[in-house]
Amino acid sequence: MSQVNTEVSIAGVTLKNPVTVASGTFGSGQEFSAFVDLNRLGAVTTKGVAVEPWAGNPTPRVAETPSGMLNAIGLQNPGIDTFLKRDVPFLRKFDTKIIVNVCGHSEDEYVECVRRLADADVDLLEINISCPNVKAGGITFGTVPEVAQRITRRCREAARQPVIMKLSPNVTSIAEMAKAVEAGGADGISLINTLTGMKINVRTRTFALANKTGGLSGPAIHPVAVRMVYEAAHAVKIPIIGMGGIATAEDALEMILAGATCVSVGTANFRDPAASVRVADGIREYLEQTHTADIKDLIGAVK
Amino acid sequence: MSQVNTEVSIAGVTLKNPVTVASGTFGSGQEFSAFVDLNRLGAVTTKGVAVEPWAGNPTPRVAETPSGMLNAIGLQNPGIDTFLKRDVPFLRKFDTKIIVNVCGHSEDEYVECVRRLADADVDLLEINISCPNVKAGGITFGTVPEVAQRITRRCREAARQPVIMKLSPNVTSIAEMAKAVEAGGADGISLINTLTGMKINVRTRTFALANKTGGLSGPAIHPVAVRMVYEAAHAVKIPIIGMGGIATAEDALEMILAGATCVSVGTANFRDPAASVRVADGIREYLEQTHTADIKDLIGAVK
Amino acid sequence: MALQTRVKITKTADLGEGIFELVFSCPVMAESARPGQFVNVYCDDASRMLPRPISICELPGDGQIRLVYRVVGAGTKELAGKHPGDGITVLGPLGNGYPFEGKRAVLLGGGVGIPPLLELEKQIGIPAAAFLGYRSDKTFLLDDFRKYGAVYVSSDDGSIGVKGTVITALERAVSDGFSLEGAVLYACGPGPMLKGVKAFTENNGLTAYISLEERMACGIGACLGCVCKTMEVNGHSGVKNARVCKDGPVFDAREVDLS
Amino acid sequence: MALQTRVKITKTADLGEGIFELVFSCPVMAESARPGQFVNVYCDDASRMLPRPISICELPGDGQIRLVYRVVGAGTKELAGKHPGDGITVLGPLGNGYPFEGKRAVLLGGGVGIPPLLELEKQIGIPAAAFLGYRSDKTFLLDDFRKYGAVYVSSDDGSIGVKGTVITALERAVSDGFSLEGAVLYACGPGPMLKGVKAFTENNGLTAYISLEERMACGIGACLGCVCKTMEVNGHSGVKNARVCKDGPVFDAREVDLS
Ligand SMILES: Cc1cc2nc3c(=O)[nH]c(=O)nc-3n(C[C@H](O)[C@H](O)[C@H](O)COP(=O)(O)OP(=O)(O)OC[C@H]3O[C@@H](n4cnc5c(N)ncnc54)[C@H](O)[C@@H]3O)c2cc1C
Ligand SMILES: Cc1cc2nc3c(=O)[nH]c(=O)nc-3n(C[C@H](O)[C@H](O)[C@H](O)COP(=O)(O)OP(=O)(O)OC[C@H]3O[C@@H](n4cnc5c(N)ncnc54)[C@H](O)[C@@H]3O)c2cc1C
Ligand SMILES: Cc1cc2nc3c(=O)[nH]c(=O)nc-3n(C[C@H](O)[C@H](O)[C@H](O)COP(=O)(O)O)c2cc1C
Ligand SMILES: Cc1cc2nc3c(=O)[nH]c(=O)nc-3n(C[C@H](O)[C@H](O)[C@H](O)COP(=O)(O)O)c2cc1C
Ligand code: FES
Ligand code: FES
Repeated sequence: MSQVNTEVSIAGVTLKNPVTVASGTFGSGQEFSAFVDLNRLGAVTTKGVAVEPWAGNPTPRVAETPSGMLNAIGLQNPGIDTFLKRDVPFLRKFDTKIIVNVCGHSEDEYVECVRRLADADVDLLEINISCPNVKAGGITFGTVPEVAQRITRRCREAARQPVIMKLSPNVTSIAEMAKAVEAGGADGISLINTLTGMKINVRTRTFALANKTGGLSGPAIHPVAVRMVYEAAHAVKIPIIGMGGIATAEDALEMILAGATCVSVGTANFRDPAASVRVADGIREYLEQTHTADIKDLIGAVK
Repeated sequence: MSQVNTEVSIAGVTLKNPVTVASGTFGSGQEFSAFVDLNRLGAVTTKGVAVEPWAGNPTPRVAETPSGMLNAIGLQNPGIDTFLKRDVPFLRKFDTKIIVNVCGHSEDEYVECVRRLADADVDLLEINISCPNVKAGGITFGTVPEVAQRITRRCREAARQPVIMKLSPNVTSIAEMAKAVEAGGADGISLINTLTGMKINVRTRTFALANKTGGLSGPAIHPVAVRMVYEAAHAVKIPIIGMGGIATAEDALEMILAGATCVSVGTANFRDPAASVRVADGIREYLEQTHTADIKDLIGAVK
Repeated sequence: MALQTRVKITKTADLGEGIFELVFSCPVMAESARPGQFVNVYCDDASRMLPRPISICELPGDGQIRLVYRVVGAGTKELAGKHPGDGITVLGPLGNGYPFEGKRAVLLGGGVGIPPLLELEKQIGIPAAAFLGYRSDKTFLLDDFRKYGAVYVSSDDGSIGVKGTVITALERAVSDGFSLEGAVLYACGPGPMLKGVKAFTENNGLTAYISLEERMACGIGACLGCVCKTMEVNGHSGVKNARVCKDGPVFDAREVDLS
Repeated sequence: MALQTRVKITKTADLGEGIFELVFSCPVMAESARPGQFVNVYCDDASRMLPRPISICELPGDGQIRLVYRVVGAGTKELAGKHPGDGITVLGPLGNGYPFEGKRAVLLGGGVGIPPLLELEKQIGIPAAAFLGYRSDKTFLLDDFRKYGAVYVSSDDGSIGVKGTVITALERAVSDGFSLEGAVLYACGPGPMLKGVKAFTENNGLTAYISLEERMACGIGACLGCVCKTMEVNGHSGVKNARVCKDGPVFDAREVDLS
């Protein structure tokens, strides 16, 4: 009964199983390869990369919260040159797809980064529009439908690979954002990025993060993520990569039943470095135990 | 050193300490009075009440999530008549303020309920604008600034007591919502209501709640609540009742340092029926231990 | 009066097939507890906020309270990892319990609906019969019940007793001459079984007290999470809803709408 | 190579004043561990997602690893509730550890920065002096250090040894004739102390290896949560940032920007 099919397809790219990792929680796979056989993941999603190196935010950058954490890494990254030279060749040694997460401070920076990736041997681009738009005074691209649609279109035009737009959950209507990026030509959607949160140390009377606010992730936000995946799946036709608090196969299956084609394991990697493969294994077991021949039969099955 | 001052004032109403309970988690105090000396709370906030009795949603109505829960009670309530006859006289026996949480399916219903409360011996009204607006096809009043401003104005005009507007966190900008209700004449703001979430039972492939979606509450959402209180406090001048995931005095102090004048203990009451008084006691201890003479010195002290 | 308190576990046992027993000591709680009431059990793990309602199975005396439960999820799994001497946080006794009517009592218990009937049978005083329904021949508490009266066993797979539910067994017994005259039914078990009991009593003009289950948040009647539908408007709620935790968990089958 | 595994606790002790020790057995981890490395300790409570990094205090042999830690919050409190025979989940050894330079080693430890210096002193082989700074005369590990070399004690309140920090004690010793010639400093302790060490070595033309602390999420170099500022662009990050968990926690004081 191991003849179950776990393959899914995102914008024409076939993943051997519906499990990848959430950008920023897995580096470029190098460090985690000591704990996880990368060949067993549908894809590896890399930490956000920009045209130039970014130094990120001052520390403390992370803080624990109930069943979750806050981070304000500030998208530290070594820039596209180092990324292309070091990280892509490393990942290509494995039989897994490569999803490159892209960030920028302005629309032009996004487009430039996407263009630099055109000749790279990577499979999918995930455009993180939760970065602060420096030109527009720090608002995030991902909260204004028109802006999101425009940046999607520009990335789409510049890209050789399919473009997945990664949405922020800090919006009144995720369906509206999903429709905006679909209208902009997105080949897929990934959600959710982190919910904006804050923690204060009452003893020292200071913010727990130097940046004051940070992104909330982990199991705490899973119910919000499932709801948003469900709403987005009912608003658009393009495939969805679901994420937010996935720690077990059950969590992943919830997302898939809600409408995600594949899922990303993020913060859970910090508690269990092998969480991603455990999720992949657990999904296969569920298919076997429930006599479900094809994972695709589960996508959006709970209506 | 027990001469610390824990009194705070919300729109001219003085609370002996900055702790109340979150609407809907404490009934009208009756059931909890077996576990909590209501005299030791700054105020009791009642379950949302409407002009007519509401039957609420089908069950299951609640589900557990990591460090939190989902609820879709659907604002079941016995209607204003029973409330005025039974619950107000019960609460008036205690030396605590009464905050009445009001809901409605249309603007007129809100206004009518507020009007019915005009002659009641209650101290503050908390208007829950997270109810679905039946007339506008189910959108919530609390996500559209203009609608929130209008309903605030109408409630304000109809009310004899100060009016606190209770905001939904499911919005792109809480600051904008806060400004809208301030412009509408609100005497205070209370936040946050629950984040919309969803849970799916992967074994039965059904929604955990009959209503499909529900409101996420509990420690899981505390970082989002602190951030929103902070943002609202920096956007408006009216006082803020902070809530969302408060389970300990530390959690409450975080909110106060972020800008809340007082706090509500909600979901934590389900894990520990005495959570509210423990929070009140803990705040007093903190003041004593840190030699803070007046709680008011802490409001918004972390900037 | 109910109270929340940290108590000490005095006994634990694995009854097999995922069923466990746990006895704790709490004289003040035991003193006021009645059959059919339940306790809220709280998880130590802080990620699990809500209480687990578990019926009082037996009051073995000496201030002890005995619970018998099935491991179904993370909370009951945590509980099953406890040992004598460990602490647990509980709140109770909660709910209304079974009313005593001074009539012959016929007990109907299915699965983990069986435990609460034990103390009832002990206390009710009038020779009663217990119909106990299991999944298979992996039974539990059978010897306890046999101490107090006749026991009729059924199982889903027929591997012990009558194949079918407790209703099947009851109907079989009746057709074999078991008399229901002047009897009151006391039932606890899964939803479909309780619907069956309600239909059976309606068809036969009997009274049945059934104990309902619903997802709970507070367990003390404040959150309105756990309601069941009622035939008439309920005094407290003002609508056709009653709180399982406070107005129940035991209801006269005629009063609730199980459709 | 680091691995995450569930291990058995073989010893626990309360060293007083909120300081605890915990020894666990993990031969494969102990085999490759070096002084200055740390382990990630995971909480059993599911509400606490992030690892607690704790330095390896000693490798007592037989595959054992000894940790000494202060209870400061919920995670270390959970840890302090463990007993021999209980399990804990750990990942390690992590980080780079202290480099051995074949020179006289002067150890400087403040508070819970003291523990990691013990195994270092055991292994470094060259007669060394240890300067240990405590809050008060409630000391810990003092006897352990005395086995391996001279010990200079300081305390914040002056209740034992020199009043002040380890730097005060070191300066006092130097002015009393203690020679730093050909010596390398190894330090671990709170931020202000490490700044002091950096300044001291810069002023005196010495080399110091200092172990930094930062909030961590992964502990294995992937999340970029735990960076410190570096004087030069770091090879891995491409910016003036190094990862404390992976590139450290031990750095040559000259390489890091503590301002
Ligand atoms: C009044 C009452 C008495 C009960 N008595 C017993 C008993 O004596 N023995 C026994 O084995 N079981 C009993 N149950 C069921 C028991 O409460 C659940 O099996 C238990 O809560 C499951 O917890 P979990 O963490 O293992 O499961 P999970 O599924 O992980 O629990 C998640 C959440 O759902 C709730 N939940 C799950 N199943 C149920 C259920 N069937 N009813 C109500 N809430 C549920 C939990 O309390 C928790 O909040 C009773 C339920 C009620 C309402
Ligand atoms: C490389 C390294 C080695 C360490 N070695 C030791 C040691 O040998 N003995 C010892 O007593 N302490 C040591 N610490 C500090 C120790 O990690 C913290 O005291 C511990 O994590 C506190 O956990 P908590 O849950 O009790 O506190 P909480 O404040 O409740 O923890 C909340 C979160 O903050 C993190 N955190 C809190 N304090 C610190 C801190 N000082 N450094 C890093 N993260 C922190 C926790 O890991 C957790 O993620 C070390 C820290 C680092 C970075
Ligand atoms: C430490 C950290 C760093 C992250 N960095 C990025 C990033 O570079 N780009 C991005 O799109 N999302 C980033 N995220 C968001 C995650 O990819 C993911 O969307 C979010 O954490 C929710 O999933 P989770 O709850 O499983 O972690 C980061 C999250 C964390 C915790
Ligand atoms: C069971 C339940 C019922 C609630 N009912 C109401 C309500 O009637 N009116 C309202 O304004 N908020 C209601 N809320 C929201 C709470 O008042 C509070 O805003 C929210 O739960 C966040 O606080 P907490 O995390 O401390 O619970 C309810 C919450 C819960 C959990
Ligand atoms: S569980 Fe709250 S009213 Fe019953
Ligand atoms: S803690 Fe993740 S890189 Fe150091």
